[in-house]
Amino acid sequence: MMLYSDKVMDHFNNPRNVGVIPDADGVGEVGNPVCGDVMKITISVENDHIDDIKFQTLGCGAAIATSSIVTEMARGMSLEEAVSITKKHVAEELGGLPPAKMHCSVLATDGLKAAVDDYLVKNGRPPIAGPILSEDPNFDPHAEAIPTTPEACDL
Amino acid sequence: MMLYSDKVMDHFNNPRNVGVIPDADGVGEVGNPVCGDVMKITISVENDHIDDIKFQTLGCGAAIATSSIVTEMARGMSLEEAVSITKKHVAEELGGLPPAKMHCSVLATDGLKAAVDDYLVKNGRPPIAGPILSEDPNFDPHAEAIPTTPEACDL
Amino acid sequence: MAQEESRTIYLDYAATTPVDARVLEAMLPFMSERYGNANSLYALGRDAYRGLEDARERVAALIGANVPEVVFTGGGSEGDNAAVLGISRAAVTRGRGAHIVVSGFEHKAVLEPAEYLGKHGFEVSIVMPRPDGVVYADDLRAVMRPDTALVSVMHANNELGTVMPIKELAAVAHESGAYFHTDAVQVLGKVAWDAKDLGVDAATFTGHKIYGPKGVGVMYLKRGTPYEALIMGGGQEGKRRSGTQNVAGAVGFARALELMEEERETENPRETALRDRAIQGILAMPNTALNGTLDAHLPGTANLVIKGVEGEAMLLQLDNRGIAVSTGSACSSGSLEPSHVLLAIGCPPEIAHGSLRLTIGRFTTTEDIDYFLDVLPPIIERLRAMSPVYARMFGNGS
Amino acid sequence: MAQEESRTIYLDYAATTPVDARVLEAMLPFMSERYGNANSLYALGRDAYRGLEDARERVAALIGANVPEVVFTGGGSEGDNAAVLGISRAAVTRGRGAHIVVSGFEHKAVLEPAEYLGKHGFEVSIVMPRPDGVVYADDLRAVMRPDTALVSVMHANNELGTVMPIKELAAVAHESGAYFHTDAVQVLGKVAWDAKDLGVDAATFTGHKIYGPKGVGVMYLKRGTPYEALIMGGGQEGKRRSGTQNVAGAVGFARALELMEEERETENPRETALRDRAIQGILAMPNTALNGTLDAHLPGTANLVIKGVEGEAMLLQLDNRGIAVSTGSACSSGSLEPSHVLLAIGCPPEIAHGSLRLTIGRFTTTEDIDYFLDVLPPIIERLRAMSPVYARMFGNGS
Ligand SMILES: Cc1ncc(COP(=O)(O)O)c(C=O)c1O
Ligand SMILES: Cc1ncc(COP(=O)(O)O)c(C=O)c1O
Repeated sequence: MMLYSDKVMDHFNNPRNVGVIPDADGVGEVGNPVCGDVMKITISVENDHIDDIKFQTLGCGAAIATSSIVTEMARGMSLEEAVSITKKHVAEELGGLPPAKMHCSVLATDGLKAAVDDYLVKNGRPPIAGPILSEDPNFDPHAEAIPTTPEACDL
Repeated sequence: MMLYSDKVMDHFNNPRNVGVIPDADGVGEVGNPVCGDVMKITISVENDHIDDIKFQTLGCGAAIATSSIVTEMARGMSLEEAVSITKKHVAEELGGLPPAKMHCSVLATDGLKAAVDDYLVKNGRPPIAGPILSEDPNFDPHAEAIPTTPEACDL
Repeated sequence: MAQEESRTIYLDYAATTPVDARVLEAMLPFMSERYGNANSLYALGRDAYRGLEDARERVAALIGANVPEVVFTGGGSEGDNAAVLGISRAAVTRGRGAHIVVSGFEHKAVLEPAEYLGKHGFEVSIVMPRPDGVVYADDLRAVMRPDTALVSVMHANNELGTVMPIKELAAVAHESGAYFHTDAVQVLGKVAWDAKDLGVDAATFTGHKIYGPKGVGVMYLKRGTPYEALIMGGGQEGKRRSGTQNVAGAVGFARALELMEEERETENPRETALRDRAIQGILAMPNTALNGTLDAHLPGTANLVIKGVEGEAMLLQLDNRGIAVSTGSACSSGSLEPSHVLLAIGCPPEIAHGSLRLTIGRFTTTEDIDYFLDVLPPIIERLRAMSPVYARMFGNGS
Repeated sequence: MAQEESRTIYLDYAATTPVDARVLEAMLPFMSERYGNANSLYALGRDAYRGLEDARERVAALIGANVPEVVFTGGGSEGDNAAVLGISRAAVTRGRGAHIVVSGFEHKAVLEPAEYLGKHGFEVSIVMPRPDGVVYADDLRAVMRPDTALVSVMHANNELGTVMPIKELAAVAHESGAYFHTDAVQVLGKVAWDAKDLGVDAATFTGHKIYGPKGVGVMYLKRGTPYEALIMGGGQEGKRRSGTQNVAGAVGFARALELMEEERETENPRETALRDRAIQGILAMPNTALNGTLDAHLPGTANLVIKGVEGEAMLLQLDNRGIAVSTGSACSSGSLEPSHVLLAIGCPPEIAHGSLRLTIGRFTTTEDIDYFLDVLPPIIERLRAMSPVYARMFGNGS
C-alpha cells in the first residue's frame, strides 16, 4: 500500500496546465501505453525561457500529479534550468512520492526534457537535455525504490 | 483434546471399590510409575467366582474410571468370565473412551487377569489369563487408537 | 480530506467484506467469557473445544466434508501455501513424480509456492485459461504426466469472476493419479459447494470474503491425501495446523458460511441483476468491453476494460466520489506489469491497464449502482480527454 | 454436569488469556465499519491501512524495533515456524553452514521445524537447559560451530516460567556469525523487551498470551536478516507474510501490548506475591518440590511437582471445584512421555507425571489463591491414598 501526500492528491484532482499548446515551439512525448504511462508536454519558448507549458498524461495518480507539478515548476524557467529539474526535485515539491511511484517523476522530467530538445533541434541548435532515461530499454524505474514500509500489491 | 463421557467422569469422581482386600486370594499389579499408570487389583475368590474385588490406581482420569468399572463388572463373575473381559468391553461399558486413552482399559483388564492368575498359581493351578499385554515391552497401547477427531497435546 | 465524501458505495466485495453483525455476535462470547484454550482439559477448555468442534461440524456439513477433513487455518494465503506445498512434498515422498500443474491465472498465493517448488526440485507446468477466462479439462489433460503429483486450479477467478469446471478438472487430475487442489476462496457461499460431489482432494477458503473475520480460513483436506504440515508444533487440528486455535474466528467462519448458504437463493439473483445493470451501463460507454464469459460466473463480479484510461487514476477519481472499486492496473500495485490474470486471458497490456473490477455484495443496492453509473462516465471522459494517446489509439469514441 | 461449579478460578494464563475488554473495544471498529482491505487504494482501504500501520508503529515502539521490522502473523506457532525455517534456509542460501542450534526445552513450534530441517539436509544441535531450568551461554558456546546458521532459544520457558539470559545467548550466537531467534511468546509484556538492547535478529510473539486475540502474532525480523517467507503470495507485510492482514487482530495486539506495558510496574509485583503465596502453600504439603529457579523468572508462573499423583487426575479434580490449572503429565496429552520440558531439566518421568503449572494473571485475586490452597490438599491426599505405590515410593509423607 502506498499513500499519496495531500499535495499529490491536490495535483491529481486539480491538475494545472492540462492541454496542448497549438503550434507549440517544442513537443515532448515519452512513455508507452504498454507500460500504462504516456506523457506529452508542449511548450512555447520566448528568450530561451519557457513562456507557456501544457501537458497531457495517460497514467496513474502520481503520473498525473508529477506532470502537473512539473509544468508549474518549469513555467518561466530558462531552458537550462528546466532540463535540470530532477525526479528528486519533483518528488520533493510534491511532499514525497511512494517509492514505487518514483518512476512517474522520471517520466515527467523526461517529457519536459524531450520538449526542450525538440525546440532546440527544430531551431538548428544542439540538444542539452542529455539522455532520456525512460527511453533507455534497460531503464529500471524501480532501481532506487527501496520501500521503507511493507507494501503489498495484491488483493 | 479429548472429552470424557459422563460415565467416565462419574467413575472418576466416585470410584467404586477403592482399597485393598486384606489377605486377598489374588493380587495383580500392573503398570509402571515411569509411564504414569500403576494399577493394583485384589480379589477374594469363592467357588472360582470373584466374591470381592478392590483396586488402587495411580493414573489419569481414564485409568481410575476403567479400574473402577472393571471391579464392578468382575464382581460375581467366574474366573473364566473375568479374564475374558476385553478393553473393548470396558470402553463400551463406560460409554466410550478417547482413542488416546484406550491403553487405560488394557491396564484395567490386565490388572484383573494378573490377580486371577496369581490366585490360580498360588493354588497350584495353571494360569488361564494369557499374556499380560501391558507387560510386553513391545506393547503399543496406541496401536489401535485411530483418532477420529483432531487432537492436540500441547498448550 | 476534502475529496473524501461521507458516502461510501462499496463495490469491492471480492477484496474483502465487512463482518456481518450476526457473525460478530456469534464470535463475541469467544472473545470474552468463553476464552479458554480449546486444548485445555478443564471446563473452560472443554467449552472452547466444543465451540470449535461445533464450528467444524457446521462447516463440514456445509461443504460436504467429513468433520476431521476440515482444518482451520490463518486465512486463504496460508491455506493455499499449505495445500500446494504440503501435498506436493508429501506426494513425492509417497512416490509420485516431482511434477505439478497450476493454472496461469491462479492467485499469487498458489503461483508463488508453485514457483518456489519449481526452484526446489519440482517441474511446474502451467495450464492457461482460454480468452473467455475459463480453464478447460482438455487443456489440463494436455499437460498432465503419468506421475504428476498435484494439480491446482482455482474454482473461481478473483479478478474475472469466471467459474471453472472443477469436477471435470479434478477427474482429469485423477486419471493420472494426481491429487487435485482448488482455491475456492471466491466461490465459497456463492455456489452449493460439495467436496464429495466435486471430487477434490483439497480446497482453500477464507473468512473475510464471506462476511466473516480476517485472518481465519479453512483448508479442506480429504482423508488419505498425503500432506505435510506447513506450520508444525503442538499438533492442533489433527497435526495439520499447529497453533492455539482462533476459536472466535472459527465460530465466525462457520456462522458466516451458514448465512451465505441461507441467503444464497435470494441473494444470487439479486446480485446478478445488479451486476448486469452495472455491466450494461458501462458497456453503453464507447471503447469498453467485458472480460471473461458470463456463462459460468460468480453472481456479483464484473470485470471490464475501459480503453484509454489508466485504472488507478479511475479508481482514485471514483474514490473521490465515495465509490470503492478495484483495478488490474500495474500502477495500483507498483509493479510494471498489469494484472497477470488479464494478460493470461490474452488482454494486451495497454488495455489491461484500464481494467475495472466491480464486485457487488450483500449490502449493495440498486441506488448504489445507479449512483456509480452516474458518476463513472464524466470521470472516464475527463481522463480520456487528458490522455495524449486516446484519440490516436481509439478514435474519438463515437 | 454436576461437577462443574459456576465458580471459575483461572490459573492457566500461560495457556491463554481472555481478551481484555479494552482490547476488544479497540478491535471492534475494524470488524464493522472500518472493514476495508489494508491493501486497497480507496478511502476505506487507506483507513484500514492507517489502522494497521498505526498498530505496527505502536508495537515497534514497545519492542524497540524499527517499524518495518514488525511483521504481523497468524500466531506464535506460525511465527516460530517462519523464523526457524525461513532464516535457516535463507542463511544457507547466503553461504552459512546447514547447522542450527535449538534448546532442548523449546516449544514444539520451534522443536518440530528444527527436526524437520534435521531431516532435510541440516544438522541440528541441542543445547540443554541446566536443572534450574535455564540455558546458559557457556553451554551454548560449546555446541556452536564457525558456520552455524541459526540459534533459537526461548526467552521464557512456557512450562517453568524461567527466563533465559537472551542478551548473552545472542552474543554467543553472533560470535560465530549465526543469527539468533528467540521465542518470546511467554515473556512479552512481562519484561521491558527491547530488540536492539537484546541484540536478537528475530523473535516471536502471540496475541492470546497478553490479553489480546487468538490467531494473531508478531514476528520481529531485524533488517538485513536473511529470510525466506513461509507464506507466499500477495506480498503483504513487506513480502514476509502474504495474506490479507487481520487489521482488527493487529490493532488488538498493539492495544494489548500497551496495556501490559502500562500496568507492568504494578502488576508484576502483585502477581509475584500471589505466585509466592501459592508456592509456599503447596510446598507446605509433603513430597512436593518447585521446578526451575525463581532467580530469573516470570512473575506469575509456578511449576511444581506433587509426587505420587498423576497430573491429569489432579487437574480434573481441581476442575470439579472450578479451578483451571495445567500439568505436564503425559496423560493430559495422550502421549506416553511426560513433558519434554521437565525431562529436559532432569526431572524423572515418574515425578514429571505429577507436575502442576499455575499461572497467575491480570484477574487473579488473593481469594483465588486461598481458595485454591484450601481445595488442593484434600485432593492430593485422596489421590495419594488411592495410589498403590505412594506409600512404597515416598513413605507416608510425614
Ligand atoms: C513458548 C510458546 N511458544 C509458542 C507458542 C505457540 O503460540 P500460538 O498458540 O499462538 O501458536 C506458545 C503457546 O501456545 C508458547 O507458550
Ligand atoms: C482467489 C483467492 N485466493 C486466495 C486469497 C488469499 O486469501 P487471504 O487474503 O485470506 O490470505 C484471495 C484473496 O485475498 C483470493 O481472492
